[in-house]
Amino acid sequence: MPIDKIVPDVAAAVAGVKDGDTIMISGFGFAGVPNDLIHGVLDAGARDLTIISNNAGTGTEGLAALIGSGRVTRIICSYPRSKGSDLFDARYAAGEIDLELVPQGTLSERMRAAGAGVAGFYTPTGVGTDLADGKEVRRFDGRDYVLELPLRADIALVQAYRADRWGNLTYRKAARNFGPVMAMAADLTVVQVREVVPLGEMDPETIVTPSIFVDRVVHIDNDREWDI
Amino acid sequence: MPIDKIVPDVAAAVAGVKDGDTIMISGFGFAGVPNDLIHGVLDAGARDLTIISNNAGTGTEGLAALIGSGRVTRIICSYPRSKGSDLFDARYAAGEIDLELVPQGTLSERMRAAGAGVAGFYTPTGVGTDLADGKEVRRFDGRDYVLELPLRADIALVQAYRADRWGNLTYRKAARNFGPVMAMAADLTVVQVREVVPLGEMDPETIVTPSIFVDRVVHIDNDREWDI
Amino acid sequence: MSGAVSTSTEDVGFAKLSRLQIAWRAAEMIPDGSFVNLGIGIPTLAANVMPEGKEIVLHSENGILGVGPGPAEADRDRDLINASKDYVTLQPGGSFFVHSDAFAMIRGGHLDLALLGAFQVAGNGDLANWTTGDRRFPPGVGGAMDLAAGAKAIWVLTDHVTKKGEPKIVEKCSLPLTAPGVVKRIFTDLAVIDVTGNGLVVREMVPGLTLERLQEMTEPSLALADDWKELSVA
Amino acid sequence: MSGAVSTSTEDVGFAKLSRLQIAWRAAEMIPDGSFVNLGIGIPTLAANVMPEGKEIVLHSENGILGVGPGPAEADRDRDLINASKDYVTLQPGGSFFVHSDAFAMIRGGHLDLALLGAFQVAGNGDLANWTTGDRRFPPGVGGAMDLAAGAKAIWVLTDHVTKKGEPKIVEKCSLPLTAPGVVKRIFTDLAVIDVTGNGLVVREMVPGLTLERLQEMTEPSLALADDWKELSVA
Repeated sequence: MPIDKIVPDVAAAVAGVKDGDTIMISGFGFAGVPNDLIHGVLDAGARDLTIISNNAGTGTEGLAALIGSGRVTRIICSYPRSKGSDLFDARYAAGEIDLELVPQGTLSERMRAAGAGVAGFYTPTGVGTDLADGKEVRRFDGRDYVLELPLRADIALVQAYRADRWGNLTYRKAARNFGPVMAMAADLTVVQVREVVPLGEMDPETIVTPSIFVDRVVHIDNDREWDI
Repeated sequence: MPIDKIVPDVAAAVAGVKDGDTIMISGFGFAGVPNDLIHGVLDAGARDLTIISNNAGTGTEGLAALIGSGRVTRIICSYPRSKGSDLFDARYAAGEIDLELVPQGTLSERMRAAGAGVAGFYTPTGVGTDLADGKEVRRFDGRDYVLELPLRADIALVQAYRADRWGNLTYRKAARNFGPVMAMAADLTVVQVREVVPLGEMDPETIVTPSIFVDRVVHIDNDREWDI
Repeated sequence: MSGAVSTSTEDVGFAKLSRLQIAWRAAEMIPDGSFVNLGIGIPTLAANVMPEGKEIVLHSENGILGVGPGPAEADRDRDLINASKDYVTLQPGGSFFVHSDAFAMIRGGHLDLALLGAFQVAGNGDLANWTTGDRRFPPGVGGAMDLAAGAKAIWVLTDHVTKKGEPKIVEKCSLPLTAPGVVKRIFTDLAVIDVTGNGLVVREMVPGLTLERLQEMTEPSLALADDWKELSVA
Repeated sequence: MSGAVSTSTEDVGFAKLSRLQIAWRAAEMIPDGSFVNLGIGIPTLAANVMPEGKEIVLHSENGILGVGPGPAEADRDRDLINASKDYVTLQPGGSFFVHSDAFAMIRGGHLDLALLGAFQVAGNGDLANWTTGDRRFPPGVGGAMDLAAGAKAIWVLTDHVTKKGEPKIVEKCSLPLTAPGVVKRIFTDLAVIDVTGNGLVVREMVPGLTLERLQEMTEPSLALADDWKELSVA
């Protein structure tokens, strides 16, 4: 039977998301955020979610809407507060959301470790700072490093540019950002793309996320600008 | 001044290689081996070399010739013995070359760690085997992992397909193999390519090794089949 | 699938499978849609006998997904070889990637299955396939330990006994291990055997072979599955 | 480089640099051919005032090498922004890559230089630039700690004193650290100061400023370089 990871709509793409899930959400600033999939999760009604994303949402839609809904109890990110992150800021001030702040390079490397079967790694980032508090510090070749652990998710929501039915992906410009490492690090990787092409049309040299990392693909041709 | 990493010939490409150097050599089997650069090192006369490469050379040219010359005292690789690896086999049988055998995934991950500033990582590969002897084993989430350390080189010799004057690289098919991680892991990364194109002609989405990892590029248009 | 069936000079009443037939038997059992790595030796042959009607994506640890069968001689490309250093082709949908990503796929548990060769397999699933321990020759491990540690399931494809007639399925591996307790199923030239928590269970045997005769060539105790079948080569 | 020079209401006899002028001064000193990351705040402005005649490759931690200046409004692309979330362009020779590779470049010591903002810098090079410690607001670290730990050299671009007139160059940071002992050079609206093994050394001061007056606004002792110069804005 032909492998076909293309699903008909957003509801089918996020089917199975459940209370208590940990969800990775791609994007950096407003580039590469899978807003349609995020609203699919919102519509699916799951609660008590842990979100892993670089930012914590801005404006009134996308990640900000999910956080504003009160369904997110915990967020793991590097830079939650930005211009327009009012919905997150309010939840945070009210003590309604837990924040695990992770240096951005450690955040992406912990995802890669999870995807690559690495159980822990030593990084120089954060040594001697509050963000290394309580973590193992170890000296290699005269320099101190912090032990960091892999970061997994139940579901990764990723925005990419182009896909085929096997789930091969390319991205567009700086919208690539966290997509490829999140796709590796989740039990279920769900991708929204602007174009679906026939199998064999993507140049095998230029595929960024190979098919093996992807579970579902949904085609979103709507090009609206979100309030994020 | 324009950045220009293109050098005129092989001698200029390997200039500075010296006795006692550790040299990474890209390639898997006969695909992606920088034979011209290897012969450049041979011609430069450096001795007491440590080679890091997946294989140990076959036939009479390329890596086999370098090993056969007696200038290599140590090799770090995953699979030294193949059909035609007679020159290595003889040195090994005579006790004239040290062998550090590393599982292939650990070999490439140790290179990536060196390139990515990671001082160590825990892998499940090799646990309970002779290749984990003497290494730290640690349990995470009920499973044992081995601590592996980064692998650096003084020089990486890499074969790629196309480059520009900044040193951006693309590869061709399975000749990509170790090139991109070796390029990250050496103090001096030297690349032989089949094509040099003007800056801006490479599609920024499809560059595999970004310019920052490359130091010198030499154009080799000769297409001869080596005895490897 | 057609192919010559080799006959044993010692045994009468049954015929051993050829190497290609072992590969074919394993390939037939790969679930549709799987992502699979084929190790060096007999497993590599499976690429040429993949079951029709299924879409199975073959992974090669030198940086390929979507490996296709070997090309005609005129279509060989020196930049397109598999982990056994054989010329291959690329299927539509295939991709190339760096070695470290190839092993992220392996170690990270993304491969559904790896088919590996073996020097010895123990009744508890221990695998020895990287060194014969002969110190005259340099050992080579390649990707064997990564595959054994990382793929979701490991199937072994091997002759049932060594050229000297000694069992390769043993109580305890005498050769250095590749990984402990990883093998789930064994395909030999005589049988298909599952490694279970209750020991080895024979699922299939070649026509004419008896459990008693198979047991003589196998160190650990074998049980016969209730629904065992003849290993028939179509 | 032209630009309005802001004048202080408190001080007479010298004029402070604007934020763009601070960025310009630092940019002028970047060695030709360098690979450089520009942090949030004043450093980001440097992309628009890179020195002519030099080829400097700008890195952005969201996965870009070869960042160019901001585009005309009509040419904005929502998929092409820098780490400060400003619209940018891509230079010929630029490339895009995954976040984890962007930080491999940083942590792995491949960047020649990072220009960062600061809340405080100590005389020993300690840097505090990620949290003001105000618990009413969530902290944000972004890539600051990775850059501070990984780039070959760290230059800080900052106002010399806070809005309240308190020194930002201090004996010991009272705010949580980003990294200890990493800052090599400080560009302020008043001076260019090197962090050396023998303490802070003033290389340049704005015209009319004296070491005594600068010292009043700086906690650690300042020495004047033998070859110090006026910080002249061309």
